[in-house]
Amino acid sequence: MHGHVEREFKITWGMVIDLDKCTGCGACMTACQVENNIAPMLDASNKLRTLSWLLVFEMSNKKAAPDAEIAYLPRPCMQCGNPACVPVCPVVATDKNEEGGIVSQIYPRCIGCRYCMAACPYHARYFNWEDPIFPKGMEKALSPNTSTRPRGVVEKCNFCHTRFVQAKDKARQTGGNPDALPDGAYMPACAEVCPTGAISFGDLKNPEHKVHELAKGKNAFRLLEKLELHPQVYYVSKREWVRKLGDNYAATGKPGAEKKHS
Amino acid sequence: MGLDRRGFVKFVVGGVAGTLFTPVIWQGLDDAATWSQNWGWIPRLNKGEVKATSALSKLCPTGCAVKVKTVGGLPFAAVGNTENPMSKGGVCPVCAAGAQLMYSPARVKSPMKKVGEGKYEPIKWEDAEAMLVEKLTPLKGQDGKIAAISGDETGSANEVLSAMLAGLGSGGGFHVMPGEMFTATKGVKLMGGNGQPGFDIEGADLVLMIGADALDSWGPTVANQKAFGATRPTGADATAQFIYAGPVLNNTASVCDKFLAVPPTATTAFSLALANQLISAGAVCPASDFGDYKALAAKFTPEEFEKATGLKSEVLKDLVAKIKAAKAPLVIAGASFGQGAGALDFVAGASLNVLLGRVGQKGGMTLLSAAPKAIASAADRENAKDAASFLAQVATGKATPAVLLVYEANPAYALPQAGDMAKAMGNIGFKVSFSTYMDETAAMADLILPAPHPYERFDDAMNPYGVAKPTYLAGKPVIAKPVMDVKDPVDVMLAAAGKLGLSLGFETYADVIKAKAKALGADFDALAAGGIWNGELKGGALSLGAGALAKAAPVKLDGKTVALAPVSKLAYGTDNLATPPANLLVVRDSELLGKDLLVQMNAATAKTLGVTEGNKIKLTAGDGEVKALVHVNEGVAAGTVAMLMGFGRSAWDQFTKGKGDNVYKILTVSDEAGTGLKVWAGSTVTVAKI
Amino acid sequence: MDRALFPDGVERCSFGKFALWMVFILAFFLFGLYAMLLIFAKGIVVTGLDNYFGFGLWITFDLAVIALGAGAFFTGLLKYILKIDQLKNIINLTVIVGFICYSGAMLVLTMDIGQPIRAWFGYWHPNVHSMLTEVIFCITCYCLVLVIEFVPLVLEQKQLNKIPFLHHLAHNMHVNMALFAGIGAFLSTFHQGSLGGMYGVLIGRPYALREGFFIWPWTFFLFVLSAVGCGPIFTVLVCTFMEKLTGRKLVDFKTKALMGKIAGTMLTVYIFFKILDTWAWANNYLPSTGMTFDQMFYGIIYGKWLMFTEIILCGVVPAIMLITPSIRNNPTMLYTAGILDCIGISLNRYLFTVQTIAIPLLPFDSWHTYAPNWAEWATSGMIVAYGFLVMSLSYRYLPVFPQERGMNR
Amino acid sequence: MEEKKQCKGCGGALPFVIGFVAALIAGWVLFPDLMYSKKTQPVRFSHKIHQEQGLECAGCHTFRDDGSFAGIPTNEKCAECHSDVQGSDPAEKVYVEQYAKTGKEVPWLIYQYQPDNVIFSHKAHETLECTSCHPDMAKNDTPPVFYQNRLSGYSKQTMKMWKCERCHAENGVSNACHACHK
Repeated sequence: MHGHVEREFKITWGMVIDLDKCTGCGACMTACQVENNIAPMLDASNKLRTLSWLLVFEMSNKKAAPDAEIAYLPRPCMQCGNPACVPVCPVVATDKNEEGGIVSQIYPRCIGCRYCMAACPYHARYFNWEDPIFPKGMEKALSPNTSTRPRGVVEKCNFCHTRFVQAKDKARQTGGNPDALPDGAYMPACAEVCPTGAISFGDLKNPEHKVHELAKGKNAFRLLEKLELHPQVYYVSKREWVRKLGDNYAATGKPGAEKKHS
Repeated sequence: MGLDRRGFVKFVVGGVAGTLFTPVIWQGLDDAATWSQNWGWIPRLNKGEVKATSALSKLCPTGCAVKVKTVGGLPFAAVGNTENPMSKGGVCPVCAAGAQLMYSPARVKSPMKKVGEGKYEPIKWEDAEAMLVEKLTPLKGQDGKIAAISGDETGSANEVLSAMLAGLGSGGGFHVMPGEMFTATKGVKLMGGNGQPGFDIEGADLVLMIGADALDSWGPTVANQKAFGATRPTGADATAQFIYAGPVLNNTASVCDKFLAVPPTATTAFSLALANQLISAGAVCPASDFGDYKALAAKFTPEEFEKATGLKSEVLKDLVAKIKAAKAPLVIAGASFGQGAGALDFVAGASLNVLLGRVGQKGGMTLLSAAPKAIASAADRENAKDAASFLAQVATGKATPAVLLVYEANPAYALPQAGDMAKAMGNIGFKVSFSTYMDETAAMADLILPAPHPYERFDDAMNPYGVAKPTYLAGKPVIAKPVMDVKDPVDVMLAAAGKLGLSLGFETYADVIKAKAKALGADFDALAAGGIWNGELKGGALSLGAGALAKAAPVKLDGKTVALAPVSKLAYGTDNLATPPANLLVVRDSELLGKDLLVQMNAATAKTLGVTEGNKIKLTAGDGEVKALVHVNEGVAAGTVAMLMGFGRSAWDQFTKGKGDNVYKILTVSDEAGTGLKVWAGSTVTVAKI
Repeated sequence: MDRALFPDGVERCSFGKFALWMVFILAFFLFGLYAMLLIFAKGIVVTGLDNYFGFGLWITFDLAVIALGAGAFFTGLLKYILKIDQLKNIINLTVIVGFICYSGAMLVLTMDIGQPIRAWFGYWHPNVHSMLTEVIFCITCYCLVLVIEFVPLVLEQKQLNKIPFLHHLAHNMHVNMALFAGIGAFLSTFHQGSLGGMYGVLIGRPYALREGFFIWPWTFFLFVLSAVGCGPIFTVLVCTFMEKLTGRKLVDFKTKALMGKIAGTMLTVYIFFKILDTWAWANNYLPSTGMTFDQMFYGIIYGKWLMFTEIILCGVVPAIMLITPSIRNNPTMLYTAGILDCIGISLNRYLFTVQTIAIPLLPFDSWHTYAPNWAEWATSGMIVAYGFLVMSLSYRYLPVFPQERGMNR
Repeated sequence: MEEKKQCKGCGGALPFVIGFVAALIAGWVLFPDLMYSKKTQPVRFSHKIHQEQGLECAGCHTFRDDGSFAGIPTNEKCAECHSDVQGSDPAEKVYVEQYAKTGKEVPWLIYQYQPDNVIFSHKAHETLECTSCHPDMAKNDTPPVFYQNRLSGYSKQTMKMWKCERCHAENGVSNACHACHK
């Protein structure tokens, strides 16, 4: 639309989240915080200042009791194929240029202008309002997989990208092919921990990976598809109201009728 | 050399110009920017080899079989153990925060003795242990002078505790915190059977949960979630239906095929109305009391059902049709918050399994017989006495213990009518808390003996409530040395017993657990490496419990009171564990806002009570009251207010202390008709706007 | 006591009165300075910004003052390139206003970024695709140009001008001012446009996204037009405010009316395209994303009234007032139109900044609201106070208004 | 008076030149010294001696099973040989007494220390010579002085990003941010 050429990758890491299996238990959010060294906040109820790379939204069918239904929707970074955040960054602190199509965010480069936050309709990007100070001693439980970020930079989910690097190293060490990892060799923390297995993860382009087919399923959809950002995170639900809520069908009144693209 | 003003200016200008040709400014800028990447006050990552070690993480009530990831020997994350058939690679949200909890600011760092109201002083272990022995010595042989409360349902520590009390002459002094295992086991007795009930979710094709929050906080949560997940492969058809009947559209209900909003006061009525319809639809059962049962159920007509639950009777018909169509239906009965339901609610629900012929079947209800004990003199698990009744006796002076030992329990916080219970505890002269964390009970103890975190200790879990077949897990420490100055409570007690001249045959908890494993025929080393021991799936002859159910008395509500439905979410912590710092983010702002808890009710209830969204209200029951804000939530049953458990902490740490209010304060205890059990699941409260 | 420093042949208030005035302004300045130091020490957690509103008062303030400061480049363009000589009466003032606006905006930007130490990354590691990069380059370069334009005026200070070197320097800079005016016009056009482009390229934000020409969305051009549609009249308003404050005539009304005519013409062009743009956006683009016009607004705080106020009351109305000679030539009406014009453009910047990100695009999300807190107000106030300081000093000691002597004889 | 004269005599340029040269000297000579603190290794480890004993580099600098690089050996590894003093070198005695016996890890200073935000895969670079990035330590008897930047905390020998990028570019390897950052 504006002269952006969407880059193609041989490997496209993607997630398929089955909303009919997500109980909203929160284990994924906890695992994410642990893996990514997010310091606990004194008042985490102030959701406008928290850091939640992975956030579980609660969706409601807006019906009165006893017909009310709810569903939980975990929202990592969508790792958009056509990201809104990447072209706006003035200092190339975020990019989508590595095999696998994960949108990178480099904390030592970021100047904290928050333009990318303004650009992202999914609210997947978070500004680090305060320095990551852990309760005394808890820094001994820091994960080696993600650097701690100083305040004043923007951060976001990166599909636990360090695990990708580690999986490639392991493949090299054990004689596997680092450029064609088998299904499950690389899993983000949230997908790994999920007790109901609601989160599937793999290479969307590799037919040997489960997500390849799952993403094409009839109940699969992506959030705000009409904005054409082409997220690499797919959702699945058999419940029509859940699928409707994923995009802006509400206004046109034509649920699922006109998916212009995809 | 002297310099006039002009010369000086030139010198400075020359200096500035020269500086531009040196690295000073450029490298300075670069270094300053680099410095901002690594501000000195920001913690550095740990380096070293990353390993994963099996552990039994008993931070949640069931205990998760996890792999603890360490870097350079320091634990940093808990991931699932895919080899373990129970957790199958899943981890609950509390155990997922295990490594961080090891360094929780709420941990008790060393033994402490009380030196004044709310004041503590660190002491040495040898002094602490001597103090314990000194307090116990004069009480030896006096019945009823030493009491213990255990909050651990599954550990062999209970055997040591009860055997020690028996050996010191206070055999009746061992009590456990309320949990469903005990009421359910009593329910089984009322149905003429024996053993701890189990539920084979994995094998069922229709699971009806009446109250039991099986996919979030009831039973072996992770195993249940895994079983649930397995029946609905992503992108394919579901192989089992899940239906939740309970007061709140909770996490379990959110993924169920159907949610039936049943007020907590109508659980028995719901079960019996369902029984009535099933019998009308042709269900028969060979149980001897079928006739009585049928007659009893007949009273619960669809009209009665509508009156009791506020639901339309069509939903009942629909449910009957689904159950009839299912090959392996399973009914799980339990209180929505895992306690206080009494035996009759359980019997009413469990009787449906009997009626449908599902006892002892694959995908049905099972019975687990008592496991062999490691210590012969220990009390039988199913005969355990409950702590709520005990403290009620202390309050009235019927029980007069001089020393109370509290093991992994938090009775000062987590018993109904919490205010009264804490007061009753105050009547006991010397209280010892064996606790990992500075909980409410530790904060009123005279002696705090810090217990190790699960990664620092040996522990085991026998038949966590809800498992379908006999199950035993055991674990050993992940790290070489505890990060705080702690000792295993069981080791401390065994040593104290020894000094009091009582030998229980073991020196350490590790030995007890190894003996237990041996008694079961299991290999301890394999268990500690993340394995599991399982027995056979078994049933037993059960009646429909008609005799007991006949005595059930319906709860009466008047216009001013509403039913109270406490909501338990595992991620937000347990009775023994305030919300882990890493889980604070999971708590929604529709549940907790700053320091205010939000009480949930549907719009119709709010209208009846004359309150609207955001109103500050006071909920009172008995002597207790809590304050909260109103949040309208259409997922709450009619005439019911729902309130989260686990908040309103008065001890712990800066992350949890003083946030929200404690629902236990307004849970009121009553005697269950016919069984004499203490119940509080059907508590009612008065709501007033403030 | 400082009479010797006054420009030739003009009267100024007593030093005591002036000192009192400066103290009054300094109080605001110092309060803002305190907030600024606090922000540098603790980070922008002390502001009212949050996860939903990464942009707020500061960005709005920056965009607004940069638009209002557009009088400098546009008047310079008309005076030096298009040779409209009458503008010499007000050109100095436009330069000072421009300088204040741009330097102030840059200071706010250093506060606004989370890592001020890395501010220079914008040059060292630029992303050429980002409109913000263009903004960073152009704003700083143009600010330099403004300094160059401001310097000769400073050098013309009575005492400084006695030094032959400085006198000649000022003279030579004046001679070449057309060059700088040209560079300034080029740079300024681009960054005014880029500021608009910043919003127009937000492919995930339907309120702001616009199609466009080549790499530039329509907002690029709209922002340029709107800036030149308000900058000149803002200078007039500043001038008139100074006249009221000092009780002296500074610029003749004819020049002011000319500035009004210039602004009015540009505003008319702008508002014509703005209405077209809004129409097309609401009827073509929004439906294509499955959204409606109504979904873009919420309650009173983000209500439709804002957009109508911006376009009709503070757009169409002042445009008509300014291009109608009979209205424009009435001082009261001219100033009223000018005020409406400036409010309208500032409101436009606010809406693009805040409304754009307030809209919950995820249908299961809800509207959040933003209110700047004291720290943002104080620092913005500091910039205003800084402007007052610079302007007061310039007025007192520099020959800003060539007509002043004649008009106050 | 004389001085003033002298100053006048030297016209306008001299103070400027003096200032300029002084700044150059300060900037190029004094500044680097000021900017870095000098540190020595806690134990004078001699690669030379170890190599003369016939030890292979990979005997201590090994890859682990998961493909990660162990880097500098842990105390456990060193103590395999040096649980007790074997030779006469005083440095060995220091090691044995202060670290091997106490079980404390030696706080080695890492010349090529990279910050936490960098992830470097030795496995992926296995085919390259160690010495293309690290100094050749094989013949080294006394570890070189460790220069630490006082402001950033980095070692002076820390490889800067542009070097990594250049080599990647020359070899046609991705220069994606995530290739090296975490």
